[in-house]
Amino acid sequence: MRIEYNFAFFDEGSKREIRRATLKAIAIPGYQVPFASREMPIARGWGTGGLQLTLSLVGKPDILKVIDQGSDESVNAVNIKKLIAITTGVTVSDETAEATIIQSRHRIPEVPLQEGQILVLQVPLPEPLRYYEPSEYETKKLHAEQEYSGAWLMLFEQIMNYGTMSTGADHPVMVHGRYVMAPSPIPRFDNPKLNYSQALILLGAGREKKVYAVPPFTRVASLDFEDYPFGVESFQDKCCRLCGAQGVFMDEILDDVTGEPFYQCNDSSYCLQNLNGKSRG
Amino acid sequence: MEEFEQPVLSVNKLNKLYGNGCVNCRGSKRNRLLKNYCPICGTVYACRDITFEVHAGEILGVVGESGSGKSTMMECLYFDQEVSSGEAYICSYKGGKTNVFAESSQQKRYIRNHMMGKVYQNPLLSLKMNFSSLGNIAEKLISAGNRNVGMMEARGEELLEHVNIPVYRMKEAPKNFSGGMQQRVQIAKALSNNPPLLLLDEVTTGLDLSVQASVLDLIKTIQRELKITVVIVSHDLGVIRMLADRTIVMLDGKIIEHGLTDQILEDPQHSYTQKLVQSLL
Amino acid sequence: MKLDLVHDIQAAYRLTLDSMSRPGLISNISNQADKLNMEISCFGSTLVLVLMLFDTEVKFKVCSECEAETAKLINQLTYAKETEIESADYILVLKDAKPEDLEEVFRKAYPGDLLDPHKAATIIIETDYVSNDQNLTLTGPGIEKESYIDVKTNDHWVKLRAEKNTEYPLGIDLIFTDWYDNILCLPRTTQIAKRVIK
Amino acid sequence: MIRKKRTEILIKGSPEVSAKLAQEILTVHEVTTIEEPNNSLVMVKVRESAQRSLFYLGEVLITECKVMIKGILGIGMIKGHEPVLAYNLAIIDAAYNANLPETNEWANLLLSEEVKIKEACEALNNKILKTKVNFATMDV
Amino acid sequence: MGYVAVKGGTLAIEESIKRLKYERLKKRVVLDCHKIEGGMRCLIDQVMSESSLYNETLAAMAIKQAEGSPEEAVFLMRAYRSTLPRKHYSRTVESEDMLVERRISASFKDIPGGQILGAANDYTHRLIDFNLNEETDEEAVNWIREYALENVVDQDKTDLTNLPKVLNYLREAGLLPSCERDNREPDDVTKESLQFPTSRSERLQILTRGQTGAVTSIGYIALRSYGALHPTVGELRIGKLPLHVDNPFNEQNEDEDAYYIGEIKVTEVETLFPEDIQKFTGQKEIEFSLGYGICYGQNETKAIAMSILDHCLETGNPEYPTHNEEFVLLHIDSVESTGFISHLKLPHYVTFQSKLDSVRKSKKGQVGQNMESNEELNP
Repeated sequence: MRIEYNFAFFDEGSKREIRRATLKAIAIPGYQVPFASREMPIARGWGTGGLQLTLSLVGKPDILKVIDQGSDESVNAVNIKKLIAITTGVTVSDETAEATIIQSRHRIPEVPLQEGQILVLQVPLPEPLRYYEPSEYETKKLHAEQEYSGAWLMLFEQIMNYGTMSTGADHPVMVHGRYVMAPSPIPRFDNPKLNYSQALILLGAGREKKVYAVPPFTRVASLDFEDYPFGVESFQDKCCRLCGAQGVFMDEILDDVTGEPFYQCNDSSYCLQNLNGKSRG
Repeated sequence: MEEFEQPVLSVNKLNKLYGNGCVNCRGSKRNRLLKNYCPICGTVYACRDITFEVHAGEILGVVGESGSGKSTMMECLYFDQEVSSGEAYICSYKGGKTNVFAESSQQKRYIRNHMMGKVYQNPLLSLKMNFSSLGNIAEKLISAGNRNVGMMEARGEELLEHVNIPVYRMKEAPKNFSGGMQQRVQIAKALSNNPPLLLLDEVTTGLDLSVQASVLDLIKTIQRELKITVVIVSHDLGVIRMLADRTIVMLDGKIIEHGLTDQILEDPQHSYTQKLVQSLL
Repeated sequence: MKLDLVHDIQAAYRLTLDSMSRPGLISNISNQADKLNMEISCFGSTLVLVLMLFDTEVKFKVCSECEAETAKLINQLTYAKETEIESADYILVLKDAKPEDLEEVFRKAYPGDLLDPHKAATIIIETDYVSNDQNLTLTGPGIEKESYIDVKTNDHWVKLRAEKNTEYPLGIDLIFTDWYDNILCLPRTTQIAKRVIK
Repeated sequence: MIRKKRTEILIKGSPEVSAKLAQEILTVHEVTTIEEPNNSLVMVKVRESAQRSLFYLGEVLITECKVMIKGILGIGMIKGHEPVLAYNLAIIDAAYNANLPETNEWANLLLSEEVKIKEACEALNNKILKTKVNFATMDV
Repeated sequence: MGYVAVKGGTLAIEESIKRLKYERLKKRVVLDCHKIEGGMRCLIDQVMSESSLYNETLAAMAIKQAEGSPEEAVFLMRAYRSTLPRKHYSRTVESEDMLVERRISASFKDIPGGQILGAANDYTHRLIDFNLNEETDEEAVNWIREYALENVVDQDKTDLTNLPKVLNYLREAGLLPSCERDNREPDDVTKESLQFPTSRSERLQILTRGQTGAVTSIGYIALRSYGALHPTVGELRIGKLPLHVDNPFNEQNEDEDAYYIGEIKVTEVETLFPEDIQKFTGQKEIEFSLGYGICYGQNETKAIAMSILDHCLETGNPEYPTHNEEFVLLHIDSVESTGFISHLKLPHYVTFQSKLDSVRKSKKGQVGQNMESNEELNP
């Protein structure tokens, strides 16, 4: 037996269900809309939520960019890009500015997003209250009743124990003053980019079967306290060893020879663009 | 009636039943039942037409044997349970003109967080056993909108000190504490945001006599200091005598007697109350 | 040419998505609607939305003079089931519906519950003409400062909507279509104010 | 012959039977294919015996085909990837739906095929029944 | 000349896939899918059951591609399933209609219809059969021929399509509460994501598509310690169930007008749990309650474990994790659990860098001073 695969892998019924869920997600910013979440040809936990959103969105004229941990060439990014390209034939690009759909794991690109672009974030654990309350039914009720003291309590306890909020990536945010949302494990550095974003941001959790959205121009505030304001990772006085950029999120890399740490742009396409700009200029 | 004389809480015909009722017991026939259940269909009438008011700064005692419906009533007032019918008005919520029982769960949560505090017989119901004691106090403050770590920490320390929790144990989780200590943390938590209305449900039951006395003293002192309004439920008339200005006596889900505490103690009308008073002597 | 159920629907969906995420942004889906070669009693754009969103899982209601035949056609095309207003996921209020119908729809449509606000109904309303004329001012998520719209109808939808969407996140979401196959979306988060002419 | 019975015989029996019947129709009538044989899923609904409620056990891959004869539709549906059989079944179904005269002649053929199926089935059952534990002999 | 993006990832992936192919082919022989279908019946059954998709040929191809890893094969099947439309639902399958090939009861020795062993491993000695190393296709053909010719003496007239159920006997004898047919339409977890509390139909569907090992392990936990159950298998049956689909153009859905589409093999188990029942009089009685298990193909441990878990989840005793529906149902799906476990292989550079920053800040103890201000823009 030999059977042909569909455009964008899914049958139309699957796309329709995701599309309905997406439209509702936009109407209720930050609220996790449950959806059926089909099985994908890549593993649960490897970006199936984002992939399902992308496949429900993508059309022939789209230009697609996929990044993982800031890199277009990460094996996982390549893998997802390849699957989408094979089943749709769309153009792929590394350049943030020209992409119409950007699927990303754990980063928002350094180049500011524009109107007309859609950012799709892959989410491993969509429930911001999970640590505080293990039961799905209970957290659903907490969201329903807008009972978020647990979210701040987690941060309060961190301050009590460590003297600072010890969240790494995935620092929870409040969306449109109503829903507390897990922004996916983007570094705190990227949290402010969610606020009043020009582009539509969609978040998909495949294994947990939820999609949610931050529409453009929507208030997104990182949870914090008056006397312990939210702070991003600091790369003060650091600059990229390759392109010299400052004020961007950087990877800390140990020099093979000297053993000294050095810094390099995490967003590889941004770094490349800088380098090329310089070599031309 | 003048605006300032409005009661802090007024409850009108609160009913709570378990079961669907039948021809024998439905509607006002519930009041003709001898006991609080229908012998034909087995429906339990935990609360029957409970009506009362509590005024600012007053302590209202509710006394009755176990199964009389007093705890169910408290659970309904704190929205832990849905009432079957009835109304309640809280003067600080929408000018006391809205039946709070008819509000959405979201609004109820708001009322509870901002306008109420409750101490349960079982500390598990209000304490997060794995978070620190200080964190537990902070949780209540956060739920009422406080976002200042320093202030919450100071307030928590002050309250915990007030209820005799040693400073060096404040960052410990209540799961490591004895029953009496847990109860004191719970009281501190309930009082933390100076709630206009404090509900106390059998708070001293199960504690040593000496601890009981100190807890009652504590409540009395705090109430005088803060002039909060309190509804206290107990099967122990001794507790009621010590604290309550006015008292309601409940039996089989109904209010059988209602008056100033002194009056009830000196001149009980109902035979059940008479027995109760006698046992106190 | 025939409507391509994969690619044309995808294109129309992206335009709808744009309009839903940027309330006040009017998208035109006549490229897709014109490809429908069917005798139908609703706008082409309305039918494109139906084909985009409906399947066996969906329950819908049609308000129209020719409700029965439209509902039957939709059922045959999509396998979606017709139901009462109260339980419909999507409610279609066609051009020939009376203002009372719309009033009833707003009154009875399901606004979701706090646990599942996404189960609220979406109402698709056919109008004469939607435009960005400065009649109503929109604010809320998806709108940078303000956007302006005008919807040519003979009913009080603004008032009806405001009465329905009192307790966010509960509320209904609206999609307007018109003779020119324009679509305009108003999710429940959008605040509408009548523009005062100075 | 009713649909339930004839589809069972055609599927359980030899594929030559359905091929022969379909060929008979194809040589005489014009058959339009409405839907080429294609794969899809059937969700299996079962009744559990503890509370006698219904639930979904899982899906089965099937091949389905639709043809039309004289404006009358026929469907061929069969478990697995069986494009040829699905096509033949669709033609036979359409023939019955359209009451073509050929179908009157088919009853005997199908009934004799049913006998063959029964015989094969009995042989199998006998083998299975040999694995039955015989407690009666132990009592002797 | 500008800088060019590194294409390291793309190249490495291509080579990695080649390497995988090499591993599959390095002994210079290929597995014939027909042979897998012929000789790996149990693995095929397991893969079909866990992927919730019944098709032997597809399962055999998946097993070949997965080099025999069941989790990988299930994964392939599930992903493929996402590309197919579901066009029909079967008419309700009643397990009384099973053509039985194996049937045993641990409750009664002499059940009507008898204990039929069918094909079972239970009484083989688990000694590796070294003859299999030299087995040939020709031998297989000969053996089958001879087996067919074996004399069938003293013919048993038991009707295998109509065996009475042990359960019905217990119901008639009043030892089990009788129950009416419940014809409510089931929920479908593949169409709507699971919400708690779940319906019975959702629980059974998740259990039957659960990973064999996970279902067995959690079933074992419920048996051994957390729940302390002492069940008895009332009846275990393996056999074929006929499938019918309603005529889509006949709204009456008449039985006679349905299409027969073939049969599927399943394992079905009903397990009995003795339980104390408090009567109105206060007196206690012992009554049996039931657990139900069923799965595609022949997979007896899974079906029995499913029946134990069905009973646990129906009881829902908060003391035991095995009775907690979130605990059981959210953790037994093969694709979900293997996916999330394996995602730990993915790079977490950004998250780690972010955590590193927090750790450094907490070490410095310069709270609130060394932080950059909240950079969120105001509208």
